[in-house]
Amino acid sequence: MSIPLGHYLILAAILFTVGLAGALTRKNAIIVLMGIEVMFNSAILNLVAFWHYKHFAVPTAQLFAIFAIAIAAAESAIGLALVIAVYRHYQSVDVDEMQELKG
Amino acid sequence: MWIAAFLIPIGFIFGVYLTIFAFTTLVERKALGRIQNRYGPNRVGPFGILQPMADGLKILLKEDIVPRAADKFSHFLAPVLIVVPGLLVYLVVPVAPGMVAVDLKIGVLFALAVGTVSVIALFMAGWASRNKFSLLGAMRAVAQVVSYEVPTVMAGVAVIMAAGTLSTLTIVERQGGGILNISNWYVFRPWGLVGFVLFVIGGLAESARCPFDLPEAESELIGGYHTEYSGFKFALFQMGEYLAGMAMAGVTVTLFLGGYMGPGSGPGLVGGVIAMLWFFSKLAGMIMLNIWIRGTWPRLRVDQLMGFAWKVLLPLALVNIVAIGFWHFLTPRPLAWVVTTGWLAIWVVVLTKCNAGAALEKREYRFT
Amino acid sequence: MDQHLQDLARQQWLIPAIPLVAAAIQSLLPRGARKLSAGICITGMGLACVLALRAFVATLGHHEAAWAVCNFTWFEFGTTALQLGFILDPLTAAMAAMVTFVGFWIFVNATGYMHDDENFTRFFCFLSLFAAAMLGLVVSNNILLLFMCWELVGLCSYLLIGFWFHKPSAAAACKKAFITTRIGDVGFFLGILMLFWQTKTLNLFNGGHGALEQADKLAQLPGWFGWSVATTIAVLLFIGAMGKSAQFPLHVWLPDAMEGPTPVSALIHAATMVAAGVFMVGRMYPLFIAGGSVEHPTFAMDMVLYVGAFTALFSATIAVAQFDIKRVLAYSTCSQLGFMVMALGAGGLVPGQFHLLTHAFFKALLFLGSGCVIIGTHHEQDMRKMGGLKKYMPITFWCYLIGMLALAGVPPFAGFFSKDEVLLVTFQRSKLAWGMATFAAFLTAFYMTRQMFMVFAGKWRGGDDHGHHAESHGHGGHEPHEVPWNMWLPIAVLSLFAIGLGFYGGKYAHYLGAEEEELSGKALVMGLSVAVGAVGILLGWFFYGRKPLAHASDPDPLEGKLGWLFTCLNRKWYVDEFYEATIIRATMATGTLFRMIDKRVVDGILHSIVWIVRGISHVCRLVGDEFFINGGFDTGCQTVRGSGWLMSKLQSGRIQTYFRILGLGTIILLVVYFLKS
Amino acid sequence: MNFAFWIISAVTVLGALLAVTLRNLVHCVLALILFFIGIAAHYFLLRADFLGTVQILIYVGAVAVLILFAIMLTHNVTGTEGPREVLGLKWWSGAAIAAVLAILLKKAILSDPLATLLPAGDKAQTSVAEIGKVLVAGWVVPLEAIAVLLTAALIGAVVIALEEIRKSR
Repeated sequence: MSIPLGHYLILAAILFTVGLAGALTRKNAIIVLMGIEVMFNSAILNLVAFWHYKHFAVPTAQLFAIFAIAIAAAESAIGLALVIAVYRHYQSVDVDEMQELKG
Repeated sequence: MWIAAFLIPIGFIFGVYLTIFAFTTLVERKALGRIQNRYGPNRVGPFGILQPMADGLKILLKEDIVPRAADKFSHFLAPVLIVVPGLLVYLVVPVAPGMVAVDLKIGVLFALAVGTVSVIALFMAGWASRNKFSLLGAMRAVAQVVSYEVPTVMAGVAVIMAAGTLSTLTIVERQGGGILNISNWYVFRPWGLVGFVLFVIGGLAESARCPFDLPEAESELIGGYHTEYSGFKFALFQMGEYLAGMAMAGVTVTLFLGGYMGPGSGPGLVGGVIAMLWFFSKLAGMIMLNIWIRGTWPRLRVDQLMGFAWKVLLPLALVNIVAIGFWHFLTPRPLAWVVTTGWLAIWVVVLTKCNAGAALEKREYRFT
Repeated sequence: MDQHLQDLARQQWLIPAIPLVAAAIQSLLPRGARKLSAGICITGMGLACVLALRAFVATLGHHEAAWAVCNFTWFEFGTTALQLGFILDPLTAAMAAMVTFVGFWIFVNATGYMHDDENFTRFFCFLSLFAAAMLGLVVSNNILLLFMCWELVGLCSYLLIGFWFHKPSAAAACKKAFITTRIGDVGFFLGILMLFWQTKTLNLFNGGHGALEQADKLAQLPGWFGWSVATTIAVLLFIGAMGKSAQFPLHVWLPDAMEGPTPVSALIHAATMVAAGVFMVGRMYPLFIAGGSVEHPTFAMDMVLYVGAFTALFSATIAVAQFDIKRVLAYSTCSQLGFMVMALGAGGLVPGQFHLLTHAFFKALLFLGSGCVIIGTHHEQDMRKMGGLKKYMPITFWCYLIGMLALAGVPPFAGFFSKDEVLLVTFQRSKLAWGMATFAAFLTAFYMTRQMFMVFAGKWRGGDDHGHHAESHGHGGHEPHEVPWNMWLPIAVLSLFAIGLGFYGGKYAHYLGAEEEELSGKALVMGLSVAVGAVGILLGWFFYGRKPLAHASDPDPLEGKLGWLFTCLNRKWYVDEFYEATIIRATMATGTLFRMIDKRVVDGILHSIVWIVRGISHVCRLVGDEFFINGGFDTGCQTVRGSGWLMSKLQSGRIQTYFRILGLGTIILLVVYFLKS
Repeated sequence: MNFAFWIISAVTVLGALLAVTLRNLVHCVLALILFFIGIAAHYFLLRADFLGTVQILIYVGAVAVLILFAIMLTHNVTGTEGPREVLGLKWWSGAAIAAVLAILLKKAILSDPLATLLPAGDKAQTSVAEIGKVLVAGWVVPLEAIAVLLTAALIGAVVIALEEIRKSR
C-alpha cells in the first residue's frame, strides 16, 4: 500500500521539468531564479526519496540534503543580489534585454 | 479513531488559548488604564468582563472594506497566515507532563521555524492593501521580525545545548528536580538568565509589541500594515498578534522557566493539574510583564531598534552559546559558575560600552 | 737634319691647335668684346702662320723630299689601339704656309668688312674655328683625323655661309652647301672604310705599313666593278673631293654660298676649303696612280681628268652671263678648280698643286677686291648698278686689275705660268681635255674683262634704276667711296704675290721632289694659251669697254647677241631646276610613299595586334578573373563569414538560449543512452 | 497513508506550476512558498523531520522573503507583470524542450527496476542528535566549508546590493 520509489522519482522529474520550463519560458529574471529554486528542491527531494527507500538507516543523506539546501539558499541570495545590480543597470529585469555579453 | 487523537489537542488549543486571548485584551486595557491612572473598560459587564465579547461582536458587525486596488487574493489570505503560525507554536508547548499536542523530537526548532512564516504574512498584508503607508509598515515589520528572530534562535540554541535535545517535553523534564522543582530552571543559570532576557526581548520584537511596536505605530504609520483591514480581518490581525505574543511567552516559559515544573507538579492527574496551573500562572506572569513593559517603555527609533538587535543581542547570544560551552565542560559546578558569570559579565560590559555611543547619541534637530 | 725635322713634325699639331684655342676663347667672349675677339683671332692666325713658315723653311733646304711623321696612340680599347699622326712634307708645308698667310690677310680685311655688323665677335670665332679645322686637315697623317677636320670644315662653311641667317636665302644656301658636300662625304667615308678594311690601319705613312705604303698591294686586290681595290678607293675618295671642291655634279652649292659675307667667300670659296678636295687627292695620289702607268692610266685617273675638264668648261660658260659680281668669281673659281682636278687627272701632281697655290692668292685678291667694291658702293652687288668705280676707288681698281690679269693668264702674272703648266700636262694626256681647257681659258679671260669694264669703266650707275627714289632722298645717288686701310692693305699684299709667285714654278716642282722631264709641245701650248687670253680680253673690251652701259636697266650687250643662250647661261643651265625636278622630287615622293606605307601597313598591323591583345585581356578578365578567382574567393569567404555569423548567433547573450541548448544537450544524451541500452 | 502523498504532491506540483505561470510576481512567490511547504511536507512524509523544519526555516523563512525583497527592489511596487508577452518561438521552444525531457525522464524511471522498490518499513527514525553527531564527527570539514561559503555569499550579496546606496549618495 505504501508508495513505491517510482512515484517519488516521477514527482521529482515532473517538478524538475516544471522548474526548467519556468526558467526557460519566462521573461522575468526573478521568475527564472524561482524556476531554478524549484529545480533545486526537486533534486533534493529526489535525493531524500532515494535515502528513504534505500539507506534509511544511514543519516548522511540528510547531511547532504542540508548542505544542498544551504548551498541553494546561498545561490539564490547571490542570484537575487545580481538581479538587483543588473536591474540598476538595465532598469528592467527582462532576461532578453540583458544581451551585452554576446559573441 | 486516530483522527480523534488529532482533534482533542487542536480543540484544547483553540479553546484555551483563544479565551486567554480574549481576556488578555481586556486585562491589557485595564492594566494600561491602571498604569495611566485611569480605569480600564468597566462598562460592559461587571468590571468590564464582557468587554471582549462586546469587541468581538462589534468587529463582526463592522463592514469588511477591501480597497479597490488591493490584490484580492493576498488581501484575504494575509490575516489567515498571521493567525496560523501563532496557533502552530502551541502544538509543541507542553502544558502538563506528557500533555503536549505533538511530541516532536524537534519541537523547539519547529516552534521557531513556524515563527518565520508570520514574516511572509506581514509582508503580504502590507503589500496587498496597495497603500504606501501600509507597505512601509510591512517592510519595517518584516525587517524587525527578521532581525530579532536571529538572536532569539541563537538564545534557544543555548537551551538546546544545555538540554541536549530539541524536544520540548524533555527540556521541561530537564528543568524539573532540584529544590521544589524550581532551582533547576534554566533561568537560574547565568547563561539561562541571559537567554531568558534575549528571549523576552525577542518575543516582544517578533509580536511587535511595546518598545518595538514601530510597524503599527499610530503616530507615524496610522496602524501600519493593517490600516486597510476592517471588520473581522482586523480582528484576526489582533488575534494573530496576541497569539504570537503569547506563543513566544509560552516558548520562553518552556525553555527558561521550566514549563509546567513547579513545586507539586508531577506525572499524576493531580500533579498534572498542578503542573498545568503552574504553566498557566507562569504564562500569565509573562503576559503581565509584556503589558507592564508596554505601559512604561517609550518606542524605539528604527535605527536604534535595528542597531540594538544586530550589535547587542546577536553578539550576546553567541557569547551565551560559548558560556554554555564552558558550563557544559567545566565539571566542578562552582568553577563553571564563576567562569560563565565572569565571561558573561565581561561581554555585557564590553557590548554596552562599545554600543553606548550609537544607542544614546544625542539627537540633533534640523529645525531648531 | 733629320732629327730637326722629326722635332718639327712632333710640333706640327701646334699649327691647328693655336687657332682652335683662339676660337674657344672667342666663343666665351660677350657680344660687345669686338676688338678683343678680332685681336685674338688675328694673333692666333699670325702665330700659326709663323709656325707654318718655320716648318716650310725647314723643308726647303733638302735635296730630296723632306719627310717626317709623328704617330701617337690616341686611346686603346682592348687589344686594338687607335693611332693618330701628324706629317711634315713639302705638300703639307706649302699648303699650311699658303693657308695661314692668305687667311691672315683675309682676317685683316674682314675686320673692315664686318665693321658695322653687331655679331662681329661670333663671326671671328667661326673664322678661327675654320682656320683650325683647315690646318688640322692639312697636317694630319691619319685619314680619320683628316676626315674629322674635313667635316669640321664643312660645318664652318655652313656656319659662315649662313652667318646672316635672318636672310631666308642665306639660310637656304648654307643648308644646300652642307647637304651637297655631305653627299660627297658619303663616298669619302666609304673610301675610308674600304681603306681601313683592306689595310687594317688608318695612318697614311707609318714606317712601311701605312695605308698608302700598301697601295701597290691594294692594286692587286679585286675591288668593285672590276677595278682594283686601290682604284675603287680612289674613285670613292674622289667623289668626296668632288663634293668639297664643287666639281660638276655637286657644284650647285658654290654660287649660292655667295650669300655669306665676302671675306668668307674669299677664305673658304677661293683659297682654302675648295682647295681641300684637290689637296686630299694630292695627298692620296699613290692610291690613284697605283696599278696603272702614264700610258694606260687607271679608271680613277681618267675619271678625274674628264670631270675636271668638263667642270672647267661648264662653269666658265655660266660665269660669262652672270650679273652679280660675286657669282662671276664663284663660277670662275669653279672652273679653275676644274683645271686643277684635270691636271691631277692628267698625272700632273705638281702643276695641279702649283695652280692651286697661285689661284688661292689671286682669287682671294679678287674676292677681297669685290668685297671692297661692295663696301664702297654701300652693299651693292649687281654689276649693272655699278660702273665708273675707277675714279672713285683707285687702289681697289689697280689691285683688282692685277688679280684679273693673273686669272686671265696674262704672261708676267702667276696665273699664266700655273695655267700653262696645267695645259701642258693635259696636252700630253688627252687632246680633247686640252681643247676644252683652252676654250675655258678663253672664256675666263672674256668674262674677267667683262667684269672689269662693267664695274670700273663707264659712269656710276648706282641709284639709276630706282630713278625717282634716289632723288627723293634729296642728295643724289650714294657716291661710292674708297675703303679704309684695313681693307685695301690685304689686297695690295696679295696683289704682290699674284705678280711674283709665278716665277717659282720650277722651284716648286723640285721642292716637291718630282723629277724634271721635258714635255713635248711646250711652245705650242704656251703660245696658244697666250693667244687665247689676248682674244678673250679683246672681245671683252669690244663688247663692254667700247660702250659701257649707260643705265642699270640697259640690256647686256652680249644678251642681244646670244639671245636664248645668254638667258640659259644666266640660269646656270637650269641645273638647279633640273635637280629640283628630279632628285628632290624623287626623294619627296619616296618620303611620302614610305609615310603612307608606315601609316597604312605598319600602324594597321600594330593597331590590330593591340586590338587583339585588348580583346584577349578583356575576355580573361571577364571569364577568368571575374568569374573564377573573384567568384571562388568571394563565395569562400562568404561561407566562412556565414558560418561565423551562425556561430555568433548562438552566443546571443540571452541566458535562456544557453539554457535551451543545455536542455537539448541532456535530451540528446538521454536519447543516446536509450539507443545504446 | 498514500492518499496523503497524493494530496501533498498535488499541492506541490500545483505550487510549482503556479509559481511558473502566474502573471503577478507576488502571486508567483506565494505559489513558490506553497511549493516549498509542499516539499517540506514531503520530507515529513519521508520521515526526515529535521529536513522538513530546515526546509521551512530556510526556504519559507529566508529565501521567500529574499525573493519578495528582490521583487520590491526591482519592480514597481504593484508587481504586475508587463503586457503578457507574445508566446513567441522562444516560449514554445522552451516548453517543448521541457516536455521532451519530462517524457524521456519518465521513460527512464519507469524502465528502471528501482522504481518498484518499496519502503523498508518502520525502522527507527534517525534522530536529530544522531545527525548532529555525524555532522560534527565525520563531516566537520564540509560543515566548515559550508560555513565559509555562506559567509562569502552573505558578504557578496551585501556588496553587490549595497553598491547602489554608496553610488547614489
